[in-house]
Amino acid sequence: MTVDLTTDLGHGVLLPNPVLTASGCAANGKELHRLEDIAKIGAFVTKSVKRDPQSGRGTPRMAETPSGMLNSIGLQGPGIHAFVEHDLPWLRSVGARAIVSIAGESSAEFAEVARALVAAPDFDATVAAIEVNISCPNVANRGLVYACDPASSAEVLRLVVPEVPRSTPLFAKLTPDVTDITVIAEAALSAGAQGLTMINTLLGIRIDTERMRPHLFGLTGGLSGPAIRPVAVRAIWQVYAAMRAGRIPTAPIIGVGGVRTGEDALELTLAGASAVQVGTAIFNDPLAPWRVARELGDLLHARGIPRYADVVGVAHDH
Amino acid sequence: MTVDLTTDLGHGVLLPNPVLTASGCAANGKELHRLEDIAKIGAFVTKSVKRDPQSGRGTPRMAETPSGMLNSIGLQGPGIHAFVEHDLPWLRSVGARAIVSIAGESSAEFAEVARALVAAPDFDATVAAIEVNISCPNVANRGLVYACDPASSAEVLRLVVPEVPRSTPLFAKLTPDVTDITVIAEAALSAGAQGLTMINTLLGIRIDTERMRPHLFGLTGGLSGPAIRPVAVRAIWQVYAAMRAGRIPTAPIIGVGGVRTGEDALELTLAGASAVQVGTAIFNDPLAPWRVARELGDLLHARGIPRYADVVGVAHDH
Amino acid sequence: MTTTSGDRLHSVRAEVIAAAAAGDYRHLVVLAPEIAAAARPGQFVALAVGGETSGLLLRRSFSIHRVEPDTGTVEIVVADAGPGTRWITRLVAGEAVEVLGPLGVPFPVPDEPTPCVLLGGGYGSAPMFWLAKVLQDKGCHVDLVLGAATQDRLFGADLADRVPLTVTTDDGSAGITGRVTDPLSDLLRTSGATLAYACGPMPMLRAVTQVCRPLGVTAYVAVEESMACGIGVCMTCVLPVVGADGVTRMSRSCVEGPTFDGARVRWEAIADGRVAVPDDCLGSPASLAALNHAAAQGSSR
Amino acid sequence: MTTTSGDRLHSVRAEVIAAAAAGDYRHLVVLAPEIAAAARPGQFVALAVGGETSGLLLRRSFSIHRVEPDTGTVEIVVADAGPGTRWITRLVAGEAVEVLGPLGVPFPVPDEPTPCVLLGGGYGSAPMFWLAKVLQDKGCHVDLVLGAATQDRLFGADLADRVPLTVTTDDGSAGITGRVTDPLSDLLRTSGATLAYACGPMPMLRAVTQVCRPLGVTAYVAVEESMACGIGVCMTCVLPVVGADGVTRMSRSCVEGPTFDGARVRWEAIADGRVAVPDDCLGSPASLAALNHAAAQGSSR
Ligand SMILES: Cc1cc2nc3c(=O)[nH]c(=O)nc-3n(C[C@H](O)[C@H](O)[C@H](O)COP(=O)(O)OP(=O)(O)OC[C@H]3O[C@@H](n4cnc5c(N)ncnc54)[C@H](O)[C@@H]3O)c2cc1C
Ligand SMILES: Cc1cc2nc3c(=O)[nH]c(=O)nc-3n(C[C@H](O)[C@H](O)[C@H](O)COP(=O)(O)OP(=O)(O)OC[C@H]3O[C@@H](n4cnc5c(N)ncnc54)[C@H](O)[C@@H]3O)c2cc1C
Ligand SMILES: Cc1cc2nc3c(=O)[nH]c(=O)nc-3n(C[C@H](O)[C@H](O)[C@H](O)COP(=O)(O)O)c2cc1C
Ligand SMILES: Cc1cc2nc3c(=O)[nH]c(=O)nc-3n(C[C@H](O)[C@H](O)[C@H](O)COP(=O)(O)O)c2cc1C
Ligand code: FES
Ligand code: FES
Repeated sequence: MTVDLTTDLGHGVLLPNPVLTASGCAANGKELHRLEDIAKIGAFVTKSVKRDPQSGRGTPRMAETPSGMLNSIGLQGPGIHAFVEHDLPWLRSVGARAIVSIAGESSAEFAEVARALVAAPDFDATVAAIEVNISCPNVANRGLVYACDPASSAEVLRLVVPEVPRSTPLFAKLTPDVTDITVIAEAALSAGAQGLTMINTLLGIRIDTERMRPHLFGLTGGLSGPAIRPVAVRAIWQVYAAMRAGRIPTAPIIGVGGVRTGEDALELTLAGASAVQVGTAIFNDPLAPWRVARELGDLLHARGIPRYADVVGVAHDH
Repeated sequence: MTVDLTTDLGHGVLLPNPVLTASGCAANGKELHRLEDIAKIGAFVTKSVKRDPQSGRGTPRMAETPSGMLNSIGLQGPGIHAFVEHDLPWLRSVGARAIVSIAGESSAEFAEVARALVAAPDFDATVAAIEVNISCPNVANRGLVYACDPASSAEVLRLVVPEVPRSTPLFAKLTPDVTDITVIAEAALSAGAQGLTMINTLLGIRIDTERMRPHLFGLTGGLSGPAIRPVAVRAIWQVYAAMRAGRIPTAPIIGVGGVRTGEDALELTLAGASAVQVGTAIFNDPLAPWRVARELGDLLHARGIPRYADVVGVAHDH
Repeated sequence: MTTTSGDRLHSVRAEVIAAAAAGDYRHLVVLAPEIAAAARPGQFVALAVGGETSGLLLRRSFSIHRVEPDTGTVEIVVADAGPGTRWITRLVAGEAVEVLGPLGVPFPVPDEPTPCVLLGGGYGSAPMFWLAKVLQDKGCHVDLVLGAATQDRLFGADLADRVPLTVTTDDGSAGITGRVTDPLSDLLRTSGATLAYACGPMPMLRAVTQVCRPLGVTAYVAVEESMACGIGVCMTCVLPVVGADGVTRMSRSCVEGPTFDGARVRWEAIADGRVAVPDDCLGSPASLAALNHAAAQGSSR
Repeated sequence: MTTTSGDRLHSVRAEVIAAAAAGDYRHLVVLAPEIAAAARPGQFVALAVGGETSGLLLRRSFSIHRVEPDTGTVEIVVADAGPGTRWITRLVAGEAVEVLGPLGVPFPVPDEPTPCVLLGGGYGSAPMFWLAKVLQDKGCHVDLVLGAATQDRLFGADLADRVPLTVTTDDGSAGITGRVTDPLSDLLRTSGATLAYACGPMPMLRAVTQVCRPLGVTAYVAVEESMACGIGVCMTCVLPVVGADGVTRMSRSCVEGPTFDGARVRWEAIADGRVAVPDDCLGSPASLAALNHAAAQGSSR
């Protein structure tokens, strides 16, 4: 028996396997391609890109934490125009399926970035979906993260939706730092998101006890890695349960948070994810995206499960 | 130089050292006393007690997670009357300073538990403070955790305050599972809490990938341990910063979340905690509360800091 | 019969004196004199795993196989069941490991000579040889039954030199083909035993209890519940047990057990890796709902 | 001068062939033939720490001390600086460790014979002997300066048998009392060197650059920024570097470095364990604010 790992992200987006990279943990592909063919990854999710080039924050930008890490990069990147000119053609040249993550400091900037992306010559051939990283600060609203507020979340989606052809689904990426994530999920979906990515990092702080000051240059950082996996599973569970109960619109979920092994990927899948991203684990093992896919296939095989799609959300039935 | 570890929790509550046990991680004292004298702990925080005896949930009640664990005990306990009859006299007999954690399914139950506690013959001699565990479900409000909602949080405090003499400060224990913890902090303090304990566990789920069902009998569990320390530090930082900025009333903070070493305790202190609780680390090392206090003293000594009180919140100055 | 669950516990960094394969298991000898001096059969130790950089926070529990108070050694038998036990099975002599013990209530031992049958399933046989010796020293006649899925999972058949031994395996690779409980009725009858002791998987303990009960035989069983602390502070390791007062409580198997009178365990609540709270358990959700209902009735009158 | 940062990386489980103390450091030899074959001086490897149960997720980076392509070995020198390096210093021969490499851009080596001065501070001297040999093989005259706080923190003074050597220690326990940069001006003058290579703490690299620059000497420095991935995907290891186009960018020291032309590093932004973003850096908050301001002006016109 060979296990059928294909997964359907809706709107005709079929991926050969459900293991993706997580935005910001794999740059834009060239670096990982030095180790293994990124065209073999289910889909390559790029680093969130804004309109203009971004220097990001000062350093330290990271702190290791128990079974995880804090990062405070500040979305360093080339800006959408350089991205479209250099990164997208390269991704196309190696035959990668890309999910492009976009960000902005205003909902208008999100729309502008989406427009520039959709206009790119390589868009149709390379971009399978767009991930709208609304887990970033909204400068107009006191720097509050969009995805902490249903109205701001909806506004971003409302402005981005008209810029993007319907055949390219929009996945809104949510933060777990909210009282009720199903409220944000509903706002994003009702405003036109065709799927959800969960979860972004948790807000954390590390103090340098030697210097008695915050360790990160940017004070707060995002907590990621296996440490947060139970929170990711819970977020996916809650939103999938709300969909099953008809409380919010049904849409595919891409799971992310602490995935390190095929078993972890299966855990998020059983909770309701139709695909799974690997982030921080790449820093421990740069071959993790490929390995996780292999382990996931082996695990399903060992359990006698012929199709990955058969286990999406099934823990809700037991 | 001997380091002065005393800490002031307000209202005349001076503790000889700032390292406490965390509620629910040390039962009610007898068990740890088999290893070391619990009267030497800064203060012993008891397991949250409700009005009636509680069986708690079925098992599995726990799942190990990377650098942490999920628990789903369901507040198993003897009920306040048995507590007052058996546990409190025992705590008194060994000379322990107790902080009694109380819980309820309704705000009226909280008040009832507080009343029964205050009426106990051993109350004055043994109870240094009361921790109001509002991070538990409010049955009247769809099981929503009190501390997820400012109004529910305030209501519990408003009913408990009149039951308790002012010389026994009330610490409201907050959950990090909210969009803005300073809003809940303000609600609790404005309603009469004289201090805050932060943080309770984060909501998490673990799926049993073998049986393809939720691992915990109670489905969700609370995530604790070193994995969550960055979140605890962040919550303490945010609330302490809001106090410094005059945005919310000033009050002592008891820090809890992932403390395993003296350095961890110092980290929470530098962020703004006037005392620190040790929880999950006890399961790894039952002598942790005593060891952490020793390590904290040694660390301050090595840094040439004469008084623990001098470093509370100082990371905000640098 | 006395218990020692209130005695002093010892948390020590113990040197590994010897480590060797024993079938599918690893037999470990560690130096922990305080624990060796105090331990009794049926008690267990909890080991921290993974060393200083470990992401595994919780200790792993193991029945004490035997102790040598003179040399201060404590022995355990470990099956590789996951990341924590795998780390332990890789320990070699000279390394150190954190050991906490002795934990739990030992098997109650009769004051008068009494014929007994001892049953061990898989690594559950580890404590049985030591228990047999303690019972024999009291003048008890002891029969021993060891069972396992396969011969490789049978521990200690060679250690039973002074005890009449019956062996069973599921696949017939050693001894009688069948379950460890299969020879039990016959043995109880032929030896006239009034006491049975069992350690092994939950279904086996339940079966032992079911065989013993109608025959008026008391079955002491050592249960194995998932434990976070091992010392009674976390409440994760509970199962429903009927107290002397007839009331069922969710009892901590780490301090009120792991040895229980099998007749007091509410086996029907335990199934498929889960333990439910019986409705008649003290403080059960069902009983609290009834209480609240009664209170509501009372206040509306 | 060529770089190899686009070449294939190797992620291997490597056997530890030898591990021995070297002063305050641990000298480790691991078997990683693919890495040994490809590596050049100035590159580094990243080791996973803590084994299978590890709660430490990130790899630790180490300059490659030397390689032996024939035997396939890679050598590093490790200081015990925290939990991760402590775990590494406890590895013994026969154990295995995950090694990723070769990482980063090697020291540029001149095509023509050129007199050079090499400076190593603390374990920063590790790559210098190999570099010296590569330079000598090209016909370069090489002077070597090794410095450290104390003699125990001086690595490799005994390895410099074919290179003129100057030693400095802060406390005078070996060689000249003072900083590794103290003898630099004199050496540059006497040797007529136009190239310097340095590896060590940031303040030392800055000082080397400051000595070299007025003398028209190019100083290649190997920086040590905190790194999460080591392969260019996380953006944690950046520092402000002026590009060939005169524009300052926050450059990744793991793939664009760790070796940089010291004159291109914006040292003034680096202080007290922190690196700030210079206002004139591409995409700096200051430049973006100016951009937004200009856009606002434009749209209001
Ligand atoms: C009183 C007692 C005595 C025991 N005696 C022995 C013995 O003599 N020899 C032996 O090999 N094993 C024994 N066990 C079981 C042993 O503790 C588990 O196999 C071990 O904890 C599994 O850890 P792991 O990391 O390898 O597996 P994992 O399954 O990865 O463990 C994950 C978590 O679940 C807990 N857990 C998993 N299985 C069990 C279990 N069966 N019992 C308790 N906790 C579990 C672990 O402690 C850990 O916290 C005993 C357990 C108890 C409670
Ligand atoms: C390119 C490069 C080459 C290096 N070469 C050597 C060498 O040859 N010999 C040697 O002993 N050390 C070298 N280091 C430093 C070594 O990587 C750190 O000492 C080590 O990462 C500290 O890990 P720890 O767990 O012991 O300490 P901790 O301080 O607990 O580490 C915590 C976290 O911070 C990171 N970190 C802390 N200090 C440093 C540092 N100085 N540089 C990078 N990351 C750090 C760690 O990787 C880890 O993620 C080099 C570093 C880099 C970047
Ligand atoms: C260094 C780093 C950079 C990240 N950058 C981004 C980003 O640009 N956009 C984004 O949506 N998420 C970003 N993330 C979040 C991850 O995509 C992911 O949601 C999160 O890390 C949880 O997954 P993990 O535990 O597998 O890392 C970043 C995470 C890390 C660790
Ligand atoms: C097994 C267990 C039981 C707990 N029970 C309670 C409780 O009864 N009341 C309470 O306020 N917090 C309870 N907590 C939360 C802890 O007091 C603490 O807030 C949390 O675990 C974070 O701290 P830690 O990481 O040091 O464990 C419990 C935690 C655990 C692990
Ligand atoms: S294992 Fe913690 S109470 Fe039994
Ligand atoms: S360490 Fe990750 S980009 Fe350099």
